[in-house]
Amino acid sequence: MSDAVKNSAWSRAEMAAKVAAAIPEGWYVNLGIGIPTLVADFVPATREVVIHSENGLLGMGPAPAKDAIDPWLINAGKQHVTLRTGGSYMHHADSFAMIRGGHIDLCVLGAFEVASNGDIANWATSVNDTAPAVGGAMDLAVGAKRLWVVMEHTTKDGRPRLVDQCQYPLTALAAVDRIYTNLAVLDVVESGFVVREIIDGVSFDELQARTGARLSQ
Amino acid sequence: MSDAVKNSAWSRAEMAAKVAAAIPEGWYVNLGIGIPTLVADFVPATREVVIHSENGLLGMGPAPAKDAIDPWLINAGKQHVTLRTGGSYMHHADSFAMIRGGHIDLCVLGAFEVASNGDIANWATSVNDTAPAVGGAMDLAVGAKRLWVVMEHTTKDGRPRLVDQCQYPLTALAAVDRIYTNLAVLDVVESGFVVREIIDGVSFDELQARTGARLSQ
Amino acid sequence: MIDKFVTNMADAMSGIADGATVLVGGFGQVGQPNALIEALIEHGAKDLTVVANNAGTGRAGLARLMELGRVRRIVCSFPRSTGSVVFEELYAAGKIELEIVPQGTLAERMRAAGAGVRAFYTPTAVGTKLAEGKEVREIGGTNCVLETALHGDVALVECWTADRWGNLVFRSSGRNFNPVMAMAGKLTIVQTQHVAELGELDPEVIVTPGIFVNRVIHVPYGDPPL
Amino acid sequence: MIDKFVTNMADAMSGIADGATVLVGGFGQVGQPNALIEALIEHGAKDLTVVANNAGTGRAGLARLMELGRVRRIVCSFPRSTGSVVFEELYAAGKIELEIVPQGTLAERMRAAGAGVRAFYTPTAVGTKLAEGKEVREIGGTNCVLETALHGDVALVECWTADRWGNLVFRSSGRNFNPVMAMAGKLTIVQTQHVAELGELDPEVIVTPGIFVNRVIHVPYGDPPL
Repeated sequence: MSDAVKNSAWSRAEMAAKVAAAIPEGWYVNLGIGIPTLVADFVPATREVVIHSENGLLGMGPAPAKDAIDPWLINAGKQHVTLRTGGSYMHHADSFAMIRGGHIDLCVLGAFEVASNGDIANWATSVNDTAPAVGGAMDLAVGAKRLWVVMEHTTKDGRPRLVDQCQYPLTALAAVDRIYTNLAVLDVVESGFVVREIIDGVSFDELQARTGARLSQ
Repeated sequence: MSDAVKNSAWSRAEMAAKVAAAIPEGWYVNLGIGIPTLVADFVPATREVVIHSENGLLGMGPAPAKDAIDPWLINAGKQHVTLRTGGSYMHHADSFAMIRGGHIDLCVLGAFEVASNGDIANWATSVNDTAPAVGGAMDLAVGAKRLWVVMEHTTKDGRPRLVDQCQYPLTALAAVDRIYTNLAVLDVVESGFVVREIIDGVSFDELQARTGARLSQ
Repeated sequence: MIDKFVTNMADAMSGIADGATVLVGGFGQVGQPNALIEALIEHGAKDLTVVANNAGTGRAGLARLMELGRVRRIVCSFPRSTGSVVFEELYAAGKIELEIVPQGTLAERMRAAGAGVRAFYTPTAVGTKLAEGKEVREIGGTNCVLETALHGDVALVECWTADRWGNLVFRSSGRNFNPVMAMAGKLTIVQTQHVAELGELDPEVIVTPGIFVNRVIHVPYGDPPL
Repeated sequence: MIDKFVTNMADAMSGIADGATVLVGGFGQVGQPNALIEALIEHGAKDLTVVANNAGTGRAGLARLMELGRVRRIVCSFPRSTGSVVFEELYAAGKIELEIVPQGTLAERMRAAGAGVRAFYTPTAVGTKLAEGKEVREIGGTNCVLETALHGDVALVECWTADRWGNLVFRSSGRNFNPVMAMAGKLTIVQTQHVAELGELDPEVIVTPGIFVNRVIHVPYGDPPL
C-alpha cells in the first residue's frame, strides 16, 4: 500500500459511519454480519431508522448491557440485542415476506466481490466449497429495494474486489446499487462503477489501479 | 312425492342432526351457508368440535343472545356469532391456509348437484350466469380433508341432484366423500354412489328412481 | 421522528392516480375502511380497479364509487350478494368488468404480492370455469392452476389501534383481508379507531408491523351496523 | 374434551417412522426444541431427513442425532457455522447429504406446504448455484426459480405457552421457524415452557392456532444458554 492509502484509508468504523450518514429517517434497513452490523451504532438515536433482523425482529435496538441480556432476544448473527420501542416480533415466513416482498428500503451486506454490472458474490469462499452457508443473503440481495455493499477495496494480497466479472459463486445478479470500501464510495449504474468519493490523498488513477473494472467519475 | 317419502323425509334439522352425529370430538370443521350452518346446533356442548369460519375465526360458537351481540364478530355468512373458549382470530390468508393446506378435517357444503365421481356443482345457478358468487366454496371443496354435502335429493320439480355428470358449472372435481339428502345418506366411492341409509318406508329401488346415477348398496 | 399519521383525508388520499388498483379491506360490514372509501369518492380518482371480497351493497361506499362510474373493473369472490344492486345494474349494462376469484386464491394472491412470490400453483379451481385460460400443471400428482401475485397500487385498510410507526392491531373478525392487503399495497392507507403511544402495543401481538403501512388517519367511527 | 397434552416423551414421539422428514424449529440456541430432539434420539428413528436452519453445533442435540448416523440428509440454509463439527466430519466423509436452501426460500417452502401452495416462483437464487437444475421462468419481466412446497412428516416445535387445544404463543426471537414448521408438519409435536388454561390465551394474540398442533408436552427447561 502507498503511504497515502495507509494513512487515510477508512477504518471499519469509518466505513460504517459513512453508510449510517446516508440512511434517512424512516427507512427500514437490514444489516448483514460484519461491518454492516456496526452501521447501527452510527445512526444517531434521534434519527428513527427501523432495523430488521431476518430471524423475526423489526425495530432491533443496540446490544444490551451485560447484566440486562435477554437470552431469548438474538439477531440474525446470533448476538444478543434489544428491541426498540415500537418494534415487533414475527415468524420466519413473515420476516422474509418483508425482505422478499420489497418492503426493506435498504440492505447492507459484506461481499467478496462485486462486478460492474452489480453482480455480488458473498456467500461461498471458493467455487470448490460444496457446503457454504447462504443464510438469508440471496433473499436480501434480491428482495431489498436497495443493496449497498461494505468491503475492503482489495483482498489482503492486493487483488481487486471490484471486478468485471465475479470469480466466486454468485449471490445475486445485478443487485448492488452502491459500494463503500476502505478507499472509496462508488455507485453501480448502467455503465458500471461511478466513483462518488475517494479517501484523502489518493487520486482517481490510483484508485483505478486497485480496481478490476473500469471506473468513471 | 309418494306418501312414504312425504311422511318420513328428513327435515333440514334432521339432516343437520345426522351430520352432527357423525362428527367426532376434536375435528376441525367448516360449515357452509344454509343447512350446513345448522349442524353446529346439533353438536352437543360436551363434544368439542372446533368450527372454522373462513373470515378468520377458529372455534366459532353459537349465535349470541340478542342483547349480547358483538357487532365485530360475524361468520362467513355475515351472521353474528360468538367465539368459544379456546378460539382464535386470524387474517384471511392464514384462515385459508387452514383450508387449502389440508388442515380442516371436514367441510360440509350445500350443493345443486353431485356426480357419481364426486364432482360438485354448488356455486353458479346456471351456465348462463356470468356473475355468480363463488366465495370460498372452491377452496373448501378442494382443500378440506373430507367434503360432505347436504342437499335435497331432488329439485322442487323432481329432477335428481345426484347425477352421472353435473350440468351446472363445477365447483371442484372428484371432491365429495358423502352426501346427506332428505331421503338418504350416501358415500361416494371408486365405483360411484353407495347407499348407507334410507328413510323409513322407502325402498332402494324407489330411491334409485329418484337418482340420476346408478346406486349400489 | 417517524409519524405516519395524517390529519385530513386530502393528505391521506394524496397521489392516488387514475387507473390505480385499489385493495379494499373488510368482510361484510366488519373491518371496512368506510371513511377512506368516502374520501376516495371525494378525491376523484377514476378508471379504478377495485379488489374487495364483495362488489358493494346498497348505494353508499363502494357501491357509490361504482355508481359514479369510477370503477372500470372489480376483482372479488362474491359479486352477487344481498343488496349488490349497483353492481348488478352496471354489470347488466356492460359498464363494469368483473374478475371472479375464489376467496382463498384472492387472499393468497395478495399475500404472494406482499411476500415477493411472483406466481404459485394451487389445486383450487382446477376443472372449473375460473381456471379457463389458465395454465394447469400436475405437481406431485395433483393438477394445479397457476395464479399470479395481485398487487395494489393502493390498499385501504381499517384497524382497531395504530401507533405512529404504523403498527396495527385489529378487532375480532375485523381483521379479515386487512393485514393481507396492507402487505400487498404499494401505498397502504389505514383508518384506525384508536391511537396508541409508540410502545403501547405489545411487540408480541402486533399483527401488521409498520413496514407495511404508509399513512394512518384517526377515524373513531364506532361499531359496524348491526 | 380435546387435550393434546402428553405426559411422557415416548407418547410424544409415538409413530415417528424411519425415513421421516423432520422439521426442527429454532434459530441459533433460541426456540430450539431441545427436549424433543433428545427424545427423538431416544426414540430411535433413523434414515431421517432433517430440515433446520443450521446443521447442529457441538456434539449434543441435532449434532448428536447426526453423529449417531440417523440423519441421511439435511436441508438447511446455514450448514457451516461455528461449532458445526459433526456435520463437517460427516459431510467430508460423504456420510450425509446436504441441500442448501436460501433462508427465505426455506421458510416460504414450508409456509407453502402449510398453506396448500404446491409450488411457487421466486426471484431468489436466480443465476446462482442454488438454482442449478431448477426451472427458471420470466414472470412480469423478472426471472424466477420454481420452488416446491416442503412438507414435514413431523415438526418439532418449541413455544412459550400452550393450552390443551394446542394454541401456542412464543417468546421474542424464539418464534422464528416454529410457527411455520407447525403448519408444515403432518404430525406437529410441541414442547412448551408454560401451560395455560383454555381461554387464558387471548384469541387476538394466539400465533399458532391449535389446528396446526397434534401433541404438546410440558418441558419447563428455562432459558437458552447465554
